Amino acid sequence: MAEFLSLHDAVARYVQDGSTVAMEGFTHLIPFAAGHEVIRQKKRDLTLIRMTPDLIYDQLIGAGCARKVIFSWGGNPGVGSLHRLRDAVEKGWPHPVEILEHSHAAMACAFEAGAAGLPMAVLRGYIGSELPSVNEQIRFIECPFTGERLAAVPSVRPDTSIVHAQKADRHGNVLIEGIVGVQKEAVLAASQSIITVEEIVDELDTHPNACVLPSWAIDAIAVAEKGALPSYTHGYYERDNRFYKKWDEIARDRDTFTQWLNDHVLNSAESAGGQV
Amino acid sequence: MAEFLSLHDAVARYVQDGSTVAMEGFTHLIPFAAGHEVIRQKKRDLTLIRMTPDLIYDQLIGAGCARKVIFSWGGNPGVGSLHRLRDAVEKGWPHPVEILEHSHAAMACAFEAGAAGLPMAVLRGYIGSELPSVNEQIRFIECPFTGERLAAVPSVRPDTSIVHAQKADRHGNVLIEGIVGVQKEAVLAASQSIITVEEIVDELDTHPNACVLPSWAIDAIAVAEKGALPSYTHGYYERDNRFYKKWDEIARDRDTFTQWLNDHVLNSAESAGGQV
Amino acid sequence: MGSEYTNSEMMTVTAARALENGTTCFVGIGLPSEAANLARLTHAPDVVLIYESGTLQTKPDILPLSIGDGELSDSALTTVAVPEMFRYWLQGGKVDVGFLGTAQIDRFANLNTTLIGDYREPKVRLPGGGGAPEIATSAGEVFITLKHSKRALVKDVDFITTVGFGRDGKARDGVPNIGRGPSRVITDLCVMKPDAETRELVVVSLHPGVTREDVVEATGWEIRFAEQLETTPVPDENELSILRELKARTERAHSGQQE
Amino acid sequence: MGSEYTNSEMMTVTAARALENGTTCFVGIGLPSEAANLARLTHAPDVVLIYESGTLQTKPDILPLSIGDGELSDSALTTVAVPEMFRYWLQGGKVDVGFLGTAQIDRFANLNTTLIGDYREPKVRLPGGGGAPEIATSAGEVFITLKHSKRALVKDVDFITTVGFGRDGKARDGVPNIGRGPSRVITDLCVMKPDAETRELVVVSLHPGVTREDVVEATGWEIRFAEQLETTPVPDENELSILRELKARTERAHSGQQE
Repeated sequence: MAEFLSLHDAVARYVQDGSTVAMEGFTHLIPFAAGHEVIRQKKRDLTLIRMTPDLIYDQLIGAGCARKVIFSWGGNPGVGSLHRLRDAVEKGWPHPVEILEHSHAAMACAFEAGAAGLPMAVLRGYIGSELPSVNEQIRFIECPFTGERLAAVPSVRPDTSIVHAQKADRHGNVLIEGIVGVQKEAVLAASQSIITVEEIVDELDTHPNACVLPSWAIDAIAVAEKGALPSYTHGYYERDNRFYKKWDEIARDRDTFTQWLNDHVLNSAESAGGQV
Repeated sequence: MAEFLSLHDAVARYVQDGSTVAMEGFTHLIPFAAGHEVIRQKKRDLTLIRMTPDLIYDQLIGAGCARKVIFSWGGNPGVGSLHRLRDAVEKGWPHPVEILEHSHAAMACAFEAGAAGLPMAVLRGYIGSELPSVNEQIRFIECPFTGERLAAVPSVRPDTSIVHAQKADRHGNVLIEGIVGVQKEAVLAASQSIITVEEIVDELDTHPNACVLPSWAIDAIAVAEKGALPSYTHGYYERDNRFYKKWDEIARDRDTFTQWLNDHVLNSAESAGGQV
Repeated sequence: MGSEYTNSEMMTVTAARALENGTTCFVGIGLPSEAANLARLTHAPDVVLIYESGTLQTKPDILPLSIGDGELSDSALTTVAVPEMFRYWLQGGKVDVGFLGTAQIDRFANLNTTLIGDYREPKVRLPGGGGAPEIATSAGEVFITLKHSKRALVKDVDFITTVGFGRDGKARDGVPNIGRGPSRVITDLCVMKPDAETRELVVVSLHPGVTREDVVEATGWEIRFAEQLETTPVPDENELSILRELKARTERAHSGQQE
Repeated sequence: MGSEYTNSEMMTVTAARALENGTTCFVGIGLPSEAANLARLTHAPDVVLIYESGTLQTKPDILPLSIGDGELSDSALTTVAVPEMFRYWLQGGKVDVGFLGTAQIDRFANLNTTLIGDYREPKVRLPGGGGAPEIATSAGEVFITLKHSKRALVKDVDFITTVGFGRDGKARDGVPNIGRGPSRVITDLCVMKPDAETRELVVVSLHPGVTREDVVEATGWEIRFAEQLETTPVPDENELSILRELKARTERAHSGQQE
C-alpha cells in the first residue's frame, strides 16, 4: 500500500548507501526532484541503473553519489556528452565510477524480465557487437526448439526504483501517460519504489487500458510539482531544451558544476520543483 | 498496409486449408462473424490456436474445420463443457481432432514471444504439473546466471490471426479497448491478419497510450457489425450470457448442433452480425 | 443462533472469511469468485481482486459468468493485456493469494482439471489448466474451494494439472521462487489444511452439524482430523443477506435479455 | 541549375530521398531524424516513422532534440512502452529500414558509438550503443548518414558497437533472422554502398562538385569507387525550402523559453 510521504522522508527511508537504484523516465518524466533529494541527503556508493543516464545521473555522479552506473546510452540528448560521467569514468573525479553497458534492447528486456519476476531476459541481440566482450553479463543460450543462438542478460531487480508520474489519486494509485518508457517495469521490478507526482487528485479519470500503477504495488508517493524539470511531464509542462543545452557548459568544468550544485541543489531547500 | 475487404474476401484470401489460424479475444471481442465465415467457406484441416476455445472453436470443430487445437482452457465459461470439442476428442466426431494443451501463462507468453519475433518463450511455469508429460513442446532450460530451471515453450506464429476490434479509421488503424487479451500479440505474431471491426470512423479519437494496431501491421480489415456476438464489444454491446447457457443444450447433441449450424451459419448469408 | 443457511452458503462464507482485508487475490471463476466478492462486500472492502482476463483491482457489482465479463473491466482500476497479467502481476510476485476451484483434488492438494481416466483415452475430458498451474506456484499461498464428494476428493488425482504438494508431498521442497502452496481447502463440509510435516490435508474445522463420519464418507482417502478439531463459525445475518443479494443480482443479470 | 545549398543540405536531401514512401523506418536522433522527416514532408508522406521512445508513426512538426520529446508522442498514432517497442516492433520484424547516425564507421560499415581508444583506457568516451546494435540486425536494411571525415570513416573501428558486416565482411553470413544490414551510407560528399561480394563500402555516387580526391582525402581507408560512378542529383527548390523551414521552426522552438 502506497504511503504518502514528503520527498525527504521517502528518500531517507528507501534509498540507502550502497543501494542499487533505478531512476527511470525515457527522456520524459525524469525524476529530477527526487535525484536532487538523493544528492542533498549525500547518499553514497549507489549502483545507478538507467537506460539513458541523462543529466540526472550526470548530476548524481558529479555529486559523488555513484559507485557504478549500468546504462545503455550515456549522452546529453541532442547536445553531446555527459561531462560528469566522462570525468568520472576517464579521470576518476570526484572518484572512480565503474560502468556496465548494454544496448537499449537488452536493458528494456532486462527491465521487462525484472517486472516479470524472471532471473534473465532473452532477446535476439548483440549479434556481431563487441559489447559482449566488455560486459560479462551478456551471455548466449540456445533455443531448445530451433537451436538459434539468443542473447541472455540478467534481469534488472533494483533495491529501489524512483519514477515521476502525472498524478496519484487519494488511494495512491498512479497514472503515467505519454512516453511511458520502462517506468512501470522499473517499479514492478524493484523491491521498493518511490513515485513522485505532479499532483494528487480525487479521480484519475482515465481510460480503460491506461498505464496505472496500483497503490499496492508502490511503497511511497511524494508530491513534487514540476518534479521532472528540465525534462517534462506530458499534460503539465514542456521539456526545457534550453537547460539541456546550457548543461553542456555547466557540466564541462568541475568548478562551474560544483558551483551549480551548491547553488541549485545542496543549498536549496527541498523544493516542490526540480531545481534547474 | 491494411486493405478494406468484405469478410468473405478476407477469409477467402487469408485462410487456406491446412493453415494455422489463431482467432483470439479473451472472452471479450471473440471474432464469431469471422469464424462463421470460415465455416461457410468449408475450410478444412486447420490448426486452431486459442487460449480459450470457447464457443467459436466448438462451432468450428463441430463443423469439421479443425485438424488440431492448441489451447489452455477449453470450456464454456461459467457453464460447462464444450461438447463439440469433447465429442471430437473423445469420439472422433465429425472426425478426430488432435489437441495440444498448455497453461494460460505459457500460451500468453508464447503469443508474446511470437509478437516479439522470438522462437520461444521462457517462463517460471509448469512446476510440478504433469502437463509436460503430455505435451512434448514444453521443455526446460537453465538460467545461465542463476542456474534456475525455467520452462520454455515454442512461440506462437500463426499463418493467420483473426481478431475483432471496436473500430478502424479510414487509414486502417485499429483501436482495441477494454479486455485486450492477447489480440495485439496474435496479430503481430502472425504472417497475415484479418481484423473485423464494428465500424469505420474518421478519427479513432483516443488516448496517447491506447492499444492501436497501425494499418501497416494488418493485412485485411472487414466490417462486421456485432461481429463478436454472443461475446461482446466493450462500448457497443454486452455479452449474451443467455446464449452461452443455451449453447450447452445445442452443442450437447450432434443433430441439434447440425441443425443449428445449418440454420444459423451455413444457410445464412454472410451477415454483418455474428449469427447466434 | 444465526439464521438458516445452506451448505453452499456455509462454504462460501467460510471461504470469504479466509480472505483478509488488504490481500491481493488472483481469483478463479465460479466458487472462488463468489467467495472473494463476498469478502470484498463484507469484512474486506480493500481486498484487491485480480482476474486472469487482465482486470486489476476489479469490483464487479454482479458475479461474472466468464472470466472476462465486461463488468470486470468496467469496474477495474485498469485492464492490462493477458501476457502482462501473467508475467508482471502473477509471475512478478504481486499476488498474495491464489483462489482456485477444481474438479478433483487429492490428499496432497494436487488439482486435476484436465481429465478423468487416462490422458489418451479420457473417460471425461475437463477444460484443462487455464491459469491454475502458475497461480498455484507464483501466488504467495493458495486457497481452494470445492464441494465435498468422493468423486472430487480422491486419494490420487488422475492427472496433476496444478501442483499442490506433488505425489509425495515434497514437490515444493527446495524449489526456488515458489509460493507456499495450498494453505487451506474449504468445502461445504469442513476446512482442511496441509499437515506441517507430511503436507497431507487434515480436517481442522467441521461446519456446524457436520460429523466426522459425514466427511469420511465423502472423502476418497482415509482422511485425518486435527487433534484440536474446531467448529466453523456460522455465517452471520449480514454475510448471508449480502451473499443472497449478490446472487440474486447476478441471476437477474445473466438470465435477462442482453440489449 | 538548382539553388545554392550547403554540403549538409545535400547530405540531408540525399538521405531523405533514400527513404521510399510507405516505408516503415526506425529513426535515430540527429541527422537520420532530420532526413526522415524531410522525406515525410516531401516525397514520402506515408513513410512511417518510429522512434525508440515508443512513439509509433509519429509526425513531429519540429525536429525533436531528444529521442523522447513531447512532440513525438503528441503527434504519434500511439505510444507504447519501450520494452514493447524493442520486442514487438523492432525484434518482431515490423521495421523496413533502420536509419542510423554514428561517430565512427569502418570499411565494413561497422559502427562505433562507444569510445575512441581502448575500452579500459578510453581517449574519448562516447554515449554507447542505445538502440543501434539491434536496429542494425532486426531492421530489414540499414541506412547510415554522417559527415565525411578521416576521423569518422576509419579502416577499422576502435570498437564494434553495432555490426555492419563485421571485421571480415562476413558477420551476417549464415546467421538466421538477421536483416540485410547497411545498404547505403550517405555523407556530405558521396553515397557509398557495400560491394556485393566483399561487403566493403564503395562510393557509388559523388555529390555535385565533389571530386574523387576529396573523398579519398576524407576517408581513413583506401576507398574504392564504383565503375559506374554517378553524380548525386541536386536538391530541388521544394526540398530546400521545406528543409530550411523545418530547421528554422526547430531552432525557434528549441531556443525559445519553455513555458
